[in-house]
Amino acid sequence: MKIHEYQGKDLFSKYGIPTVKGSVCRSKEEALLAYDKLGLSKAVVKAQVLTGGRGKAGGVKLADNRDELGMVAESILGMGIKGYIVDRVLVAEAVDIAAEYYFSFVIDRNVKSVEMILSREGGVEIEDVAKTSPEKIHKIPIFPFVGVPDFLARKASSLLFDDYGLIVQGKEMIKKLYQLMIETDASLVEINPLVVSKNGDLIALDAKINFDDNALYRQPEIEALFEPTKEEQKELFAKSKGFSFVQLKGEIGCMVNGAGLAMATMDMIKLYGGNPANFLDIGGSSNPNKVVEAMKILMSDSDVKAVLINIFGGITRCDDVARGLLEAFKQIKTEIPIVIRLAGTNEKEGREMLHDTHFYSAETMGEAIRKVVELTNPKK
Amino acid sequence: MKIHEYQGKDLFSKYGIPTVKGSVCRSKEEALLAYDKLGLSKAVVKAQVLTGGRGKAGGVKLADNRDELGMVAESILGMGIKGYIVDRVLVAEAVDIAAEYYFSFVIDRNVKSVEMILSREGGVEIEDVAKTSPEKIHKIPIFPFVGVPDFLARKASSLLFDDYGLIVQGKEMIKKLYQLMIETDASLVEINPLVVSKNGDLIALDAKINFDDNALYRQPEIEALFEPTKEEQKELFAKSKGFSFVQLKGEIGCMVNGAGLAMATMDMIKLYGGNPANFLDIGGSSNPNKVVEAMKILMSDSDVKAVLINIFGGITRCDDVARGLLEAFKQIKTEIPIVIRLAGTNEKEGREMLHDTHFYSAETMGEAIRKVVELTNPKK
Amino acid sequence: MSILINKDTRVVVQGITGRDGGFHAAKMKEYGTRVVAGVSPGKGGSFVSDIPVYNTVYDAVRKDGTDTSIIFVPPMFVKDAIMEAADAGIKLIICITEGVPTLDIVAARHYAFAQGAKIIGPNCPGLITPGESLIGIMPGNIFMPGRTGVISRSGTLTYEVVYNLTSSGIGQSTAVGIGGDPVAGLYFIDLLQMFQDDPETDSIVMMGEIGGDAEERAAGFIKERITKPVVSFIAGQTAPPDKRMGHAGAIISSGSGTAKEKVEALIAAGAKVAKEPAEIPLLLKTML
Amino acid sequence: MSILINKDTRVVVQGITGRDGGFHAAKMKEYGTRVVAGVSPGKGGSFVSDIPVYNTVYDAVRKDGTDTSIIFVPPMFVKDAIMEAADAGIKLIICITEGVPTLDIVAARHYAFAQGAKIIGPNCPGLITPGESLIGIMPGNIFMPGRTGVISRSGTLTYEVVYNLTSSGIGQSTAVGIGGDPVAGLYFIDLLQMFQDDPETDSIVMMGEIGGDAEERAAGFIKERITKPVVSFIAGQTAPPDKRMGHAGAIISSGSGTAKEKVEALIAAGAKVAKEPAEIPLLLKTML
Repeated sequence: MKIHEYQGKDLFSKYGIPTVKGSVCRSKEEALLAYDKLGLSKAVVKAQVLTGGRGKAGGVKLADNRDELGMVAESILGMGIKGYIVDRVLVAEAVDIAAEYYFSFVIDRNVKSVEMILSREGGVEIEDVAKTSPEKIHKIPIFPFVGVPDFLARKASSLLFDDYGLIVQGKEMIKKLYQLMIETDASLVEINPLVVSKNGDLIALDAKINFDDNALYRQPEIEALFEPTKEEQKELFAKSKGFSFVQLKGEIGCMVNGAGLAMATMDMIKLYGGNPANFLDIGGSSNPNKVVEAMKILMSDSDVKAVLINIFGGITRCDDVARGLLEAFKQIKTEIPIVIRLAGTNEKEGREMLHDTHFYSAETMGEAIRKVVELTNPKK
Repeated sequence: MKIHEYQGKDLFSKYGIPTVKGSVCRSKEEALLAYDKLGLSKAVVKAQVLTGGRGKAGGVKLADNRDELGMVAESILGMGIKGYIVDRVLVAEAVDIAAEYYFSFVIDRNVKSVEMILSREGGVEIEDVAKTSPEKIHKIPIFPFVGVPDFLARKASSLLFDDYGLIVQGKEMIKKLYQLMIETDASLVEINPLVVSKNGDLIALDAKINFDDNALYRQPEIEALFEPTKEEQKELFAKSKGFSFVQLKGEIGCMVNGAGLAMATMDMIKLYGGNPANFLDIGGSSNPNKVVEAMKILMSDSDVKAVLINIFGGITRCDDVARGLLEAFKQIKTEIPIVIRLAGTNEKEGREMLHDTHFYSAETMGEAIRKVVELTNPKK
Repeated sequence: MSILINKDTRVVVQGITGRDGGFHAAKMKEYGTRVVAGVSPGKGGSFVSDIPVYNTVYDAVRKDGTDTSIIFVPPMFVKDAIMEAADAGIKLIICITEGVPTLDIVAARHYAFAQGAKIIGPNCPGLITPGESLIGIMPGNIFMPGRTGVISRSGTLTYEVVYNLTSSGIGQSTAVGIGGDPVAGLYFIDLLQMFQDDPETDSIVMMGEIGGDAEERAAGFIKERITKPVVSFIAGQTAPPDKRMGHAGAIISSGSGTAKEKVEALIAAGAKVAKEPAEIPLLLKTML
Repeated sequence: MSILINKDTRVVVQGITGRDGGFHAAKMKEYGTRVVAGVSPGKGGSFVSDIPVYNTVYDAVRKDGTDTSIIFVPPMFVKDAIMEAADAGIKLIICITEGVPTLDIVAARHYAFAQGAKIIGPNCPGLITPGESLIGIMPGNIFMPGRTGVISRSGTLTYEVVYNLTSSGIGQSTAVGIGGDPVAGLYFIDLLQMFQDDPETDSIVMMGEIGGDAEERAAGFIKERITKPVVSFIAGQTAPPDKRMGHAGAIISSGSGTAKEKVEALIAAGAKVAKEPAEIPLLLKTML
């Protein structure tokens, strides 16, 4: 789960991590009000969208005075960045920057623990630094039970700063960031750029925090920050029914049991010349009600021209699956052609039960996919 | 540092560890008042002294009613237990005991970590159980960074109880006790007996907590509980001057640099037929002021008939030590004979400086101690 | 004959009184796995499918002598369950549970590792040495004893592939589902090494998916250390970026973790990469 | 010639800008010890007795290549200092500081141990291989190179005994002050084993004191494993119970940890126990 920069900065403030004063605004008027209320002179206006590359897209601009601020806020509000419409901006004090750094805590798959990543090359894409000058990036793995004691925070901070006053500021910040990471079940806490102002203060100029979806059950305050997009609302709805669902742009609706098999099904549709309309993992069991719900989700997408149901019957036998499907489709009225492929335990019995129905039944994935692609693309 | 049972129970309550309701009282009247206020029927009166074996000494008694309580309180208040005068008692609800257990957390020197010690044999001296039935005692070492997770507390609790309800009660108690141990820098947290009441409740019927003296600097609330005895007040006073001091009952005052050498000096005094009046380690340096302060402490004990100063000059050379001693004794007026033994770097020069003074000077520990014993015991 | 487990492996089921735990304990026993004990705090003394249930793993280990455990407890209890198993002396811990907070796994894995225990999962279907021992939730009947090792990040896709293998007459030495979470226990490299060292394994099928760079690392390892033929398949070629494809770990972020990179790395390492699951047995036969 | 340290040992002094740290850094250097660096957060870039000072142990290790450290920082910083040293790759950590909270040492020792580092102390005088390296606060001039290993829980008592040894012509291979705290790093048994294994050590002097049962355990170890002659002395025969005799660890509690028990155990193990320090060289000569 991702949150906006301003929400991240609120969390930073809660943990005593220095940021600049700012306020989130949804209109030009609010932006001007914030400007006055915060007593700003030079200010920065930053689009609040849940994607990277805001700067490059023109979503971050400086304003030298009140008038400029109004214009800048107006120009950013409503713009589109990577498909996201900017509905709010962060108006904040502009900082006189002496130097920029990169800092993050991330859960690393290979080290299998939290890792601290630091670089004196800040304000740029860390992936670029990693490619061009990997020696400028420091990585420090964190022992889960030990955490970040003073010595480790001091060591890390010493890698960024030479001045001892800054080393101490950095040390304190690092300890607090780790506390935030652990206490909120974050999977990423990134500050880019972390800056030193001309006054010698350490400031988190940006705040990017991702949270572990698996841990949201014990993080109600974090979960409350979630603002699903329309797309995500559909995914969430599917999740509430027990499905994993991702909307795509094709015309073949998919219903598969298991995430890996569902991905492989999508891949094969593409390989065979079709386009999947979605990823949908209906999970372990496939009782009639679940099939009904899944079909409703697929049919709510008007682009869907055909549906492929690909079920591997393991513990659940294929004849039971077929029985469930027949049961489910008694409740569903649809003209969309449906291809069903059952494999695994009792597959023959299952396929026989689908014989003489309006379903297209297939034996192999290849056969099923060829069929469903043909159904949506009759020219070929 | 030790605290009273009632103070331990206050800490237990703070951490949510179940004890019985009770009140500390300094007179019969207070005891009766507490009896009424707590609404007790059967009650127990327990002497609050910082030593073990209160039960055997008659310092713990049951009272069936209010009248008996008054009598019992009166009889215990003022009694002497192992040299401690009972100036207060704990008046508490008497519990109907179904079973007694032993539980403690202790810092173990050999395991070099905190260790949990448990036994189904409670209410008796754990040292006796250790001797007669060591198999009845369970010891579980605690990883310092891991602490006591649920599984470990459950495992431990399962060693004491068979009933799952009690296992859960025990698990919770164990986790809280460990938290108390760590947060207060305790070196021992002991409950003996830990009881299960006839109602099936787990109750800490006693509370013995010792604290790490080295950690008191960061435990002001714990330090505030310290009530030094007269003896300890003298030790504390010495400590404030930079000395380690322990009062003994002999007639030879000792002033030694280093704890090990001071103990060895005491031992040799005994070996040679004398009796040390104290243990006094004056620490690393031996500047004149420290010697003056140390002499004041020794001379405040009217039993002291002679003083032995045993200094090993290492980094500090013996001639400097001799100069310091001469300087110090210009400020001290005393008739008490003083034997000085200087050894180590520049010992000859040091001894020469003491030549022709009123001090007895000796070359070896043996010589010095023979001399000081002779001075206090002229008959031999 | 196999890696990690065989017919002598004695298993304790943590969370045996839950719906999934109980169901699969019975299924495993039916398959022939030596399921000797179950654990469920508070249910000690009862039985599930004639398997004795204890309050703690310690009791199970003490009374029934086991060094392998399979975990079905709910996500919030997984960390404690793994640590308990490791502390009790269990050396192989298979965690089926899905939805475990990542930081819990990080801590539990670190603790278990220090105790000398190996973890498989979480969010995995378990593992099987066909004809000997099934410790997981896989349908045992689709497997066949043989000499091909299988490693996979997913569940049903593995079944699909194994089904194809078995239908083509290619049996499996051991098949391991390593799980779909970003942080998990034994992973490609560990298992590739085990299969390489196993005299009864002749070839390896490795099924990866988008997210992370474990497949790329595995490719590097295959190039340097693995002499046995490896056939691979990578799921998620059509997955959009920044979307979690069912598995918590199956997500392309900041442009890394794509299927394309993985496929290229594996091909460069000398592995054959199938375009669709059905191609795996065909490729394998060309290499044997 | 020695155990643990020798003329090639390169030392970093943690807390070198403090009074004691600075004083003893100079003294050690004067003795001939290779004191190559000092650490004092915030003082990096300065010099103490021509020794370069760094902000972190990492800097010291990276720039001056050291694997031994001596700690003089105040008690509240000792835990962090030990952990930093161990994390930076220091393999032998000598902690002089007195008054360290026991739970801090428990944690730091555990961490250091996991990193493969050994600790001596806290609250100890350090150690010396006479004529080669002094890492501690002992007066170097009273020691003499030789073939007797010395282990002791106390400071000045050790000097007294060593002084007697040297005066009697008995030199020392290495002398180690293990410290007077209840929980400490290397202890009797570890060092007895090292001296037993050291071809340049012929005999061992072991000085114990009241508190704990380390001497009793050492006695058991001597009986089973040590073939070299051992002479011992136990301080505190006249110490009253429940009183801390200077050292935090020197306390007889609940009737255990008495000198009598320790002496008896050592005699039973075949060690000779001196009645007074001056007797040690005499007893040693009878055994060589």
